[in-house]
Parts: sequence; structure tokens; C-alpha cells
Amino acid sequence: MAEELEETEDSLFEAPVMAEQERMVEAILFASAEPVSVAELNARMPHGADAAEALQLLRKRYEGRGVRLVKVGDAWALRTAPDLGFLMQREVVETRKLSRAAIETLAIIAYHQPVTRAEIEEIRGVSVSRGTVDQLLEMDWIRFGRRKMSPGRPVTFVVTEEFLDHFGLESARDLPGLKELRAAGLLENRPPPGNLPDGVGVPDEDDGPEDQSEMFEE
Amino acid sequence: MAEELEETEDSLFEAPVMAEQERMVEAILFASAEPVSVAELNARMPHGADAAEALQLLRKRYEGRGVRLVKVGDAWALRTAPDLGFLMQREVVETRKLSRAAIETLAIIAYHQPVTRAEIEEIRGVSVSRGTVDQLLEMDWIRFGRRKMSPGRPVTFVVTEEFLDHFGLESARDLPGLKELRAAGLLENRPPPGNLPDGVGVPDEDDGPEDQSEMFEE
Amino acid sequence: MAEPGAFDNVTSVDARRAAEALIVDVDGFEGPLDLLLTLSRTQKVDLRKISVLALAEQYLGFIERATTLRIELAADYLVMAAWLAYLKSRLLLPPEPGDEGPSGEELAAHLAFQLERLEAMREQAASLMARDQKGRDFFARGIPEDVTRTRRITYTATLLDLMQGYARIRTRDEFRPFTMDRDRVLTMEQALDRMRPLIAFAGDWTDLSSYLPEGWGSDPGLRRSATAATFAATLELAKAGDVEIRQGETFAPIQIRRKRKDG
Repeated sequence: MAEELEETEDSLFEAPVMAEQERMVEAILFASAEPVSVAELNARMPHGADAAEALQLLRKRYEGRGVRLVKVGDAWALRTAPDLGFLMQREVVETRKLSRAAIETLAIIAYHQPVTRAEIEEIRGVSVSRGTVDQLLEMDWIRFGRRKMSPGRPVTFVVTEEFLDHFGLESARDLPGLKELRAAGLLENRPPPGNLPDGVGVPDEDDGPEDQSEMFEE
Repeated sequence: MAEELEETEDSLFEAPVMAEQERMVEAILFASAEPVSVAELNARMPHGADAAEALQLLRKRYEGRGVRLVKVGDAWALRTAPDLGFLMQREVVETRKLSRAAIETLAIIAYHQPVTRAEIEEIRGVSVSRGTVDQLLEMDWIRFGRRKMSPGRPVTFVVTEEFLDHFGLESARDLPGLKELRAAGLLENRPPPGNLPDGVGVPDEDDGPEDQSEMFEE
Repeated sequence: MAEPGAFDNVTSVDARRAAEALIVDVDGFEGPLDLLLTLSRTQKVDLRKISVLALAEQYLGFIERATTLRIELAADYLVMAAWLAYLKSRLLLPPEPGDEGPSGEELAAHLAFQLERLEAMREQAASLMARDQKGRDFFARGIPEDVTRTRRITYTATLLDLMQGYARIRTRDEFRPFTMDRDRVLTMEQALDRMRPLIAFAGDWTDLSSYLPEGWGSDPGLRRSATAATFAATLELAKAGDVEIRQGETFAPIQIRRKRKDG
């Protein structure tokens, strides 16, 4: 600010005029739908005005602000500062239910951790898609555990703190056991009446096309 | 959770953050031709930001500049200084000339809102054509307000944020002469004594005594 | 009441000439009230001091001359003329005994109020249009930047989903003798037996429908029975103070959760 004052004093009698010219350039650039050249600015401003000088003052004024004066070809324009580009977006968050494949994979990891991918596939009876595991990793509900001391030293998966937090569990051991699940009717020995164990034992293909559609089921 | 709390605490005590918030508000308002509400600003700015405070700083910063920060209803906008309008011939958009009926109807809605069509007709002494109302609706200067709690539950009209923006008003309460008109009783919905001829003093079913208190309530 | 001065004013040459000029322009008026307001200006007084009686005279004189000149007037002008003639008589004649209704003064006062209000609105309309206007005197940003809306999707699941998912897998491996001993009805006792252990894990609001036994959801008949039994069981549990029930609106999904016990 002080620096600017000095500068204005330097320009002697024209000082107030130049400040006014700066206002004019500012207003024209703000309202114009396109960048404006110096010639055009001079043509629009009162006779004798020096748009080039006013532009320099304006450029300095906007230094470090949320908006900056930029040169576009031969013309000038006011643009929002590049580092604030993220403000020009608005994020809409949408919550969707996890797919059945992901839930089952997650359940197996929770009940059997640390568990390898091969073990998950064995339990589920179908292969586990990369996408499902990635999704759970990304959600921070599972993470890599220690490698198994078995041939190939496969990686294992375990559930995370975030997982426990989301499901309101103190530890994975708090998950209801098989006995409780059975008592709760979630583990039935008998097939549901009416139809055959469809829907209970359907081996769902992780990568199959129907699985994709399941991804977004409610 | 704990991490997030820490972060918020940090930002509360960091001095330069408000200057940064001011830049952000500046950038967002600069990028928008429409007024932006404080809620929208806060939603777009990082968590914990206080747009209201940043706006005060910004308003001060733009005082006397070629562009200024104005309040429009609950929202804020940057607009060129009115005294520089002469530089902007190029930007002037020729608007359809409003008829006298439209202008008067607009003024009546602004000063008497929420107001029913019957009330407008009573004040003007003539029926309000559909075209007039449609034109004002189309220009986004008026909109439908709440229905009146009187027989027939007639719709009412109120002025919009666009109206305030167009005429440089902070709120409908800032309409010039509003206080004087109210003091003079000219904004009252005074029912005519007995019967007046049709179209002149039609005692319309909608006018209730509550009208005055309804004026500009939010 | 009539003020003699103002009344004389009407008969003055000036006023008559003005009124005659108006006739030519009769189409330019927006109805009788507008005409009355214009006429009232010839009285050259504040509207608050206007003589309504004189104004009525002016208006009636105007209508009369228009008729002589064979200018067709819209019906509402004539209705107003009739009313003003009535008003005039009310103002000039003493009220008849037992006459209900508003007095001439009250009617005159209201007309004066209407004129004053219309005049005020006209003035406000003019001053409104004289204000600095956007797009004429001040301007909005010429190069607005679009706000891009990005969609972020988060996925969620409940503990019940997890348990059911696990149960689904585990039951696959177990031996399932096919028995025919169950009919197509779920009893409330069965639903209750099923719900009791389950609700221990229902800390969050969960749709009642997710408590239906596996396999009872697809067939409409089974689903009806299971839903009814489960709902009845839920009411039973709520009565016992074990669960809370809520429903957002009519026909919205019914949701339940375990009732948190203090201590």
C-alpha cells in the first residue's frame, strides 16, 4: 500500500486522474464478455487516458488477490487465481449401498481375518474381482495384513479401525458368531419354503454382467 | 474424528486464514454473474470457513473501486460502480421497454407484497392483463408468493432477488419512500365503505386485516 | 364537503379547456380511476385537500361532453359516472333517517384515498425506473465462470447387511435336508424368535423389510405373510421396550432399532 501511495505521488498532478483511470479499466474488464485490448480500452475511456499505465497499476493491485489481471494475446482480462480453481467446483455426495459381492467379501474378511484372496474365493465359491477388493481398500474398510507363511507368501486382508468405527464394533471379535447367526435365523439349515435354495446359494459371478447391475442396487 | 478436530482448531488460530478466505470469496463472486448466498459460499469454501466475515473485509476492500461488493437479499454480488456506467455502452443490453401498466404493477407488487391480483386491480382501478404479469414473471422480477389465507386462497405476488439485483436494492425494505408511504397509510389495504362500482373499488374477498402485518415478513 | 373555491375552479375556463383536451385522449386513460386522477390535477391542490364533490362534478361534466361529442365510452366509465352521481347526492343531501350504509363523507374519503394511493404508486414506479439499473448503469461479471458439479459416491452398508451376507455364504456349505413341514405362513412366534436375537445388532435404524427371512421376499404370498408376522413381532418387541419404531410418512418404509437402555 505504502509503495503504491509513493508511486501515485510521483505522478504529480495526474495522480487522481490515474486512480480514476484504474477504476475505469477495472470496471470495463470486469463487465466485458471478452478480453479487452489496450487500444479498445483507450477508445472507451475519456480522451487522453492512458489505459496501459492504468493496467499496470491494476495488475499490481490484484497481485496475490483471489483475482488476477492476465494478458490474453494482445488483450487483458480479469481471471480468478489459478490456485483457487478448486472453488469453482461443487461436490455432490451420493450414498449408495455396497454391492452384494462387496458385502460378502467384506464379511469373509471380517470373520476370517487375516485371510488371503484365495481363501475368500474358496469360501465364497466364486472368484473375487479386483474391483471389489479395491473398492473396500479405497473405503478404508480393509487393509493388507501380514503375508501368510505359506507357499507364495500371499498377502492377507484384515479389517480396519474405520470398519469397526462404521459398524460400531470394538473389535472384529464382537461380530456375532455362527451360533448366534443361526439362532437369529440368519443361518438356516433348511431351505426357505416355496422355492429351492435360490438366492441363498446362487454362486454369483463377481465379474459377470449381472453383478455390475447389482453394484448399485438399493 | 480426532484428526479433523485438530485441523479445525488449527485453522481457528491461524491468522492468515481469514485473508485467504477473503481471496476465496473474491474468486467465487468474481466468477459468478449471479449473486451468491452466504450458505453457498460456505458450502464451496473449505470446512470451517466463515464467508460472512470474509465478505465484510472484501466489501471494505472494494470501497471506491471500479467494482463494488453489493448485498442482494441474502446473497452477495460484485457489480461495477454505477458512476462508470457511461463507459459501458458496449455492454448495455437493450431490454424490452416495459409498458406503463407493467411498471406500475411492478411498483405495486414491490410496495404491497405479498399482494393478490385483485388487490393490484383495486389500486390501479383497472384489470391487470395476463400479459403484464407474464412479462414480469418472465423477466424474473416477480414470482408467486404464498397463498392468502382468505376465501378462495388467492395466489400472491412478491418481487424476486433478481428484481433487487436489477435495481440495486439490498432488500425490499430498502425501497425508497417505503416508510413514508406506510406512515401515510397508503400501503394499507383499506376496504371501501359500502359498495363502489365494479372495477373501481371492488371489495375483493381476499383483503384481510392481516395484510399490513404480512408486509415483507420473512 | 364541497369547497366553494375548488368548485369554482372547475367552472373556470382553464379547467374546462383541460377537460376537453382530455376527451380527445380518452383512449389513453387506464380506466375511470386514471381519468379521475388526471382530472383531480386540474384542481391544483394537494390530493389530500381535494374536493371530491368538485371532482365528481368534473367527471360528470366530462362524461356529458363526451356523450355530446358522440365519443363512445367503455362501460366502466359510465358505471363510475353513475356512482359519482350517487356520491354527489349523498354529499349534498342530508341523510335520510334510518339510512344504513356509509355516509357520503366516508365514500368521498375512500375515493380520495384511492386517488392518493394510485398517485403514490405512480411516483414510486417512476422513481424505481429512475434508479441505477443492472445492465444499464451497473454491470455484472462479463465472463462468468461455470461451477462444475462433481459427483462423489460413497458406499455404505449396515451390520445387518454384513451378517446376512456372511450367513448367505455359510449356509451354502451346510447340509440342507429338504423338508416339506413348513407351510406358506410365517407365524408371529416364529418371527419373534427370529427377531429377538437379531435386534441386538440393530443399533441403527434399519428397514423392517430387511428382517424378513431369507427367501421370503420374492414370492408375494410369502412376503405378505412374513411382513405381517415380522411387523406384529416388532410391535410385540416395542411393547416390551426392546425396540423403537419409526415411519417417515404414510407408506414409507417402517424402520426399527434397538432401544438403548440407559446405564
